[in-house]
Amino acid sequence: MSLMIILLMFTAFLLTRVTNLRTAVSILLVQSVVVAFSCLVVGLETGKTHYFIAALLTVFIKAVIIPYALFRIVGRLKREKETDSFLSPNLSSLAAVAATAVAYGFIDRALPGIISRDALAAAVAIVLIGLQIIMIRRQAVLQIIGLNTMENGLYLLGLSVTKGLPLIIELGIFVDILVAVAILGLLTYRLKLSYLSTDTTLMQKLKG
Amino acid sequence: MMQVISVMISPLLVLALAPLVAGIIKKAKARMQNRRGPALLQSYYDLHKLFHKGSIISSTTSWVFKIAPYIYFATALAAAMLTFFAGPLVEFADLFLLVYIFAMGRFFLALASLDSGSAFGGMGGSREMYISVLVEPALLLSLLTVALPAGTTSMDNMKTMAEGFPLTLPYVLGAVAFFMVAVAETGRIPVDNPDTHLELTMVHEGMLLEYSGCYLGLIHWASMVKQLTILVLFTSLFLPWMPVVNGGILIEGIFFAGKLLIAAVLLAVVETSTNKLRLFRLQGFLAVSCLLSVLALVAQ
Amino acid sequence: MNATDFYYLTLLLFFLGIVLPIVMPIGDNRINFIAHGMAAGGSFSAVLCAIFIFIEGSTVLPLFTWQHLGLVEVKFDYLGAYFLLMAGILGTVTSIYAIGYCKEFYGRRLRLLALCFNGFLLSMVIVFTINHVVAFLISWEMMTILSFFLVNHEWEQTANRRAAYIYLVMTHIGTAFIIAAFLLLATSAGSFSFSHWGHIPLSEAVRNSIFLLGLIGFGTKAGIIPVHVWLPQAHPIAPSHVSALMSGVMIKSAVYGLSRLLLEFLAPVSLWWGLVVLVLAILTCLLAVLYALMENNLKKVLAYSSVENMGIIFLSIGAGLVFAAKGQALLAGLAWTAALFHAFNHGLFKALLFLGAGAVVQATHLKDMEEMGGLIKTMPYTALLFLIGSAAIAALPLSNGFVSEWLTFQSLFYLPQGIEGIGGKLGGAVLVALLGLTGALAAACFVKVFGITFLAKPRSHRAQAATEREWTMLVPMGVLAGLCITLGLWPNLVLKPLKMMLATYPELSTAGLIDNQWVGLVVTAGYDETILAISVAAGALLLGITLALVLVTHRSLPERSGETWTCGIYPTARMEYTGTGFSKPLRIAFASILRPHRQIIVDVQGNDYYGSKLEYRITIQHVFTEKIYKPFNERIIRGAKVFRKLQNGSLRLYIGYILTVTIVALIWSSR
Amino acid sequence: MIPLIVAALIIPLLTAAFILFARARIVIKRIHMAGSIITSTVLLTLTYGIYLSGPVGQGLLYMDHLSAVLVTLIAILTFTAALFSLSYMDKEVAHEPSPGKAVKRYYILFQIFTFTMISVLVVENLGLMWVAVEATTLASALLVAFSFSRAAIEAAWKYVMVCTVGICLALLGTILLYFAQLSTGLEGEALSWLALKAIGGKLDPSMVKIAFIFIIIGYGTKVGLAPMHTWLPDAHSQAPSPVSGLLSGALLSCALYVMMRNIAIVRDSLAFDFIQQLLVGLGLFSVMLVVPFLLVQHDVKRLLAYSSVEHMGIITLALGIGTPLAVYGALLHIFNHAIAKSGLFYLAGIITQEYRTKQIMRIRGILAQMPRLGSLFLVFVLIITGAPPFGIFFSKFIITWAAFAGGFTLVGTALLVLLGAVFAGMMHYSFQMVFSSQTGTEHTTPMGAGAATAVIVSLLLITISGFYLPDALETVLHQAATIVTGG
Repeated sequence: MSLMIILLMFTAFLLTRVTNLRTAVSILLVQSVVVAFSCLVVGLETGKTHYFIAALLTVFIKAVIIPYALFRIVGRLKREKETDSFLSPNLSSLAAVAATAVAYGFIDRALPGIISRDALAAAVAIVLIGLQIIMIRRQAVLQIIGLNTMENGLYLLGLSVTKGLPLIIELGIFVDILVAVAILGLLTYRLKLSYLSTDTTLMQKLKG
Repeated sequence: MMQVISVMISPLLVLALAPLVAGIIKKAKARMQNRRGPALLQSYYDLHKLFHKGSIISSTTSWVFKIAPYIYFATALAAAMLTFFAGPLVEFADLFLLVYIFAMGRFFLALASLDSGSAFGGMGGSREMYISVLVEPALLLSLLTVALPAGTTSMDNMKTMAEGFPLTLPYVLGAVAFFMVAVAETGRIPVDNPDTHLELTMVHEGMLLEYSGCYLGLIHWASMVKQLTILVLFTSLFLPWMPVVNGGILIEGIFFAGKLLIAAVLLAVVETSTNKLRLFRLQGFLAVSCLLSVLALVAQ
Repeated sequence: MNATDFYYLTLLLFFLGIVLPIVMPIGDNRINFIAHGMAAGGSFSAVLCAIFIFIEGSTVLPLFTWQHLGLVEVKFDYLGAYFLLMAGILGTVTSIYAIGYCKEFYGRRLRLLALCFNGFLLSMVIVFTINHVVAFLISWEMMTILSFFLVNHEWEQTANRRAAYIYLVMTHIGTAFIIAAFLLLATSAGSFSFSHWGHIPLSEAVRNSIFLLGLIGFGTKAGIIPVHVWLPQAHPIAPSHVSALMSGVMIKSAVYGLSRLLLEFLAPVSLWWGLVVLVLAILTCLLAVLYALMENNLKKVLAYSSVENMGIIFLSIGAGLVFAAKGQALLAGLAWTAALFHAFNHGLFKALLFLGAGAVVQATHLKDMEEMGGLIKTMPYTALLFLIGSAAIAALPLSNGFVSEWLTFQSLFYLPQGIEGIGGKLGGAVLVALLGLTGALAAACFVKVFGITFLAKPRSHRAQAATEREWTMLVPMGVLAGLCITLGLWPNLVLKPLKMMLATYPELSTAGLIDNQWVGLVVTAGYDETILAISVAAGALLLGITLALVLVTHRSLPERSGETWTCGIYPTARMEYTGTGFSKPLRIAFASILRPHRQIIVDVQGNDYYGSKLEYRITIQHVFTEKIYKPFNERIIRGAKVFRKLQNGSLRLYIGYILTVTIVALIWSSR
Repeated sequence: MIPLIVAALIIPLLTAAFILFARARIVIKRIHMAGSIITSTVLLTLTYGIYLSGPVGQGLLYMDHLSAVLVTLIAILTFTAALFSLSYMDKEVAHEPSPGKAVKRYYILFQIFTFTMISVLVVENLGLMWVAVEATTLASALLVAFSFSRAAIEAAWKYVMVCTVGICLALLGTILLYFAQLSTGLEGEALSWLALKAIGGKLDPSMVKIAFIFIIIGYGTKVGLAPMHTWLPDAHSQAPSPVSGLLSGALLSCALYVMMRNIAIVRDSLAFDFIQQLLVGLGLFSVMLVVPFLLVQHDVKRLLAYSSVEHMGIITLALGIGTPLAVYGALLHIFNHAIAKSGLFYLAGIITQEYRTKQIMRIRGILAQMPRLGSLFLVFVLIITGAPPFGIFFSKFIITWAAFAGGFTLVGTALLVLLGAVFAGMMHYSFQMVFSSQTGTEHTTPMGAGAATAVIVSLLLITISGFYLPDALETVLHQAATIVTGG
């Protein structure tokens, strides 16, 4: 399980550095697979069937459909690349490290002596990194990936501290994520159509 | 019965005496300026003449122009009756009533001055209202120097209170303050020049420019009555001392007349010894009066 | 019939007045008659209701029980009845006047005007009678909103709209303060019924906050400086019968509210409250009358003068508070009598003046006095009635204005008895002097108003073409003028019920105010009694006039007509003294307050010496508007523009907000 | 009852399906209208049923008085919005390349949106509630982006991003709450509201505290509490006006509902003044923050959107005060605000269609050109700013009263003054638009029958609610307040 957490953290860190959209989607794919594996691990530990179903669903939705959809979108977005981020890759990695430190610090302070401290802290850290990605990156696709990272972090949290949510809820969450990605993808496509770019910082007309 | 008769007589007495006082002031002034001056009774002659002349009424004017002299006359007379301390109505005399009766006369006269449609009249009315605005607080304050210790605004009580008041600094301050107001209220130098005939310097006279004949007579007479009233006020409230001798009403009357004479001459002295102030220096002049009153109140 | 019946009748008629203009498909002419007839009938029935209350005594009339909010009652007590009387009288006359006046509005939203007018009257009647705080607040706010629609009736002009907006917003914010004050009281008393609000044990801090909140709230409605700015803007632009009602009754509702608050709910009062009110009041009097004097817009002068008179009313209220705090029941009674009587009187003569001004404005279609003049010849009745109103507002003896001003003077005069030491003495003296100054300025102001508007030669063609108004407009004015004189000669007509009302409050005593039927008023508050000898003064004046008449007419002297002497030139209207000129000496005298700014534009084309055109403009600075409201407004707008940058369209900023809030909340929670 | 709930969920979906297969626009409109009317009827019946027989629940479905309040609201709002859409959308899509398709898309999304909102209210499980709330975002996002103009895309993008981020935090909070539930070691369905409510007092306070913060911030984003409100003016201003009305009236209320459910749980374990401070603070801050945006504004629909933020702030503040009176006031205010604000958005929709702009500067002389529309708009603005004798005045008054009675004197006074400032801003711009003699547009079209009915219905409801609430609604409101205050 710890291995999975480390892997997840690693992918999250990687995401702070990539500029190529295709690479980013690939990393998300890896991340999702890791999440599915963690699910499987928990399933093997507890021996309950619904983890296997959840792991299967994760693989199906997060590792197949979503990356596929994102790859298709990226395929249509020629010459789109992350440039001039709010923070340079180095700085954003630094920010991710800071977020991890904050997460650990916070968990230790607010919930001292909790059982699965590492998993909890890692989950919070991944959520924070996901938030950071949305804040730092300009590319629409990268923001979608940030959102997914957040969601993965939360999923990990659920797995590690509560041994997973009831299946029906998880199902609902999966559907939501799927639809969210679909809608965001559609919007990205429309963005490209009307702005001729998927740089989200162009969208600053609505203010005041 | 006695009362009714005196009510009837007192206005007549006031009307009869007012031109005399005016004559005395004029004469005293002339004497001080080394002139012979008009006869002591000249004011009576003037009034007689005016009341025998017809008048020209400007076609611009309306009925306001015509009623104003009557109201002015009536207010002056009413003020006199409510102040004349020998009169029987004295217990009804009230400080605020008096001030507002004066205001009433001025109100209508100023309206009349606007009614004629001439610039001189308007100017006179405007200046008269300006002076009245400055005078009113000063007048009230100076009267309050007596009224506040008396604890009432009834003239009668104020007078009683003033009679028992020793001659102290606050008293003198109050007297000076009131005298300054009296100068302004009677329209004398340094506030206004009653003898001027230069349109641009006229204040009270400016308002009367369009009046002639008996209307002018009414107004002149009323002004004299008003002047007398204010002098009486001054003497009763600020020169209240009576001789210890108890000689009945006659001796008192003579003594009172003497004090009145002093006040009238004082007015003449002031008028002779000062220059007319520029119109917009009046604020300062009356502010001094107010200040003296306040000082008097503080010192009491 | 008793008070209750008349009350219901009033409500019914006003209600019909609201509904009929909506539902009846008839012409404007009939709408005008029916709606304003209903208004007049309802108002008259309110007068009867008030009279019956004074005859029958106080009663409580339960209406219905309101979810959460308790029993809603109508309470007929003397305080309410007194104001109801005022509202009824003025409502009746203004409604009749409206029949004539509103012909101008045929085809211009007459229905809306008429129904709002009825609603406005209805809301005022309810304000004065309701005994339940929520119902009170609702009718209070309805009063504001409906009067807003009346003020804003001629919204085609931008300036009107702006003024109406300021009016609505300021009074709305004022209401917020009233709500706060009343809620503090309600939660302390545990009831929404005014009946349970007397003598609640309150801590000093709460009492003081209620007082201050109430003062700000009601002061805004009353137009007390520095929260007066809406009043001189809103009153002039309303249709004149509405201005009359607003100045006459609506702003008095603030006096009503304060009376309830200070006499019933917050008694016993503190000394410093009185001092605060006195200072604000004298400031209000002086500044407002100065502005009134400088103003040339006829209705604006009247509006500023309303502010001034509210100041005079508040002066006596302040004195009343001081006396009540010191336990001087007699003097407190005197001061409150002065305040409430002046409120009544001001209602009468200000309504008269607004109606008169309305007649003039309608006849000439002019607003600026400088273009009027000579109307006394074309509109003789209006002029006479306006003159009576001017005399009353200038507090000339024999008018009702004088009686109440005299009472105010008296209550200020006795101020040393409420405040010991030199402070009280000087304070009293200075306040008397300043009130005297106010009075003199008001007199000057109305000399100017009447003189410039009605006298001399007409200054424009429109003024020349004016015609007298019809009787429906003149009769109401005549009634008001008659009332002004009647109350000036026989004030006890109103003072008697007023004393009845004030006697119900234990902190006040009206025993010191003796009504001597023949002489006038006798005040026995000091060491000795002071008499306002109305009959004597009247007699003396009458005597003087008779004597003068005898002197002038005993022999018939020739009277010729001629032109005014203007140094030999034929006089024209352009030679007349202007309003601006008339007030110039005072403008210079009070330059430090008014800060006049003048601008002279000379066009010297053609001739270098006397040019072809000369324009003279003078503006004065309204110190509170210029120094407080404008900068405040600008700062707010500037601040708002800075704050708007928070929403600058950047998504990452928005996400950052969420992150920040989360972190702040987490840190705060683990403190 | 349970079949009715299921029906309420299925009917909108069925309607959507029918619309999908319909061709002619008139048919689409009829199906849509019929579906909406049936849904509303079913929902109202449900409320009445709850009023008669109390809470019902089975499995994952559960309804009590609190849901009944909101269900009533949804019933009214979907009806008026559906009605209003009929004429509005015809005009809206007139310039689209394929209006038939656009209309079809709109009505399908509308029905799905209705479905998601109803599902928020009828599920028993906090986890599913979360799922449903997220679903509302997604369903409405496409409605916001309906025109796919640049601004609409921008608004939708921000809407989805901000709300999803927020809602993720809510999920974090919910998971923590679940963790707390597990930690008690007591039996009970995972995240079941009833179970959590029953063991409320035994939950670990420190865990619940963190969970609650995340939940408040998360759902607060959806409610539109400042400073998480940033998506709200964008989305409200860009969505088609009936959708704006639904977003503001129904969706925000649904989010509030979820917040209230969570508050009801945590009340037992957390120190009450912590909840009070958090909610009152957020509420007051929201009211405060919108003032500058209302004082300087250029877009009529944004003006209304910021007013929604203000009202959400007031309601949150009332929930924070937490006395039964305050919560009753809050619920009443949710109800009143929804009806009034949706009506106002409908009117704003007509205005923007007539003038073809949302810029306040360009909208002039409404009253002169369209007297009815102008006066209705003015009346609605007066209503929304709390002028008596309409419903909002009363609910605002009750909330202020509760603030004073609950010892929040300063907060109450501050609220009153802030409301005055809000009034100044709203009135300023409304006057500019309504009263003025200049003209903004030459030719005007009469208000559509559907649109007029929708607005009049709103006006009638809000006027009546000022004087009289039906006994059923009154009881339900009271019961709902007891549920929130932990009765």
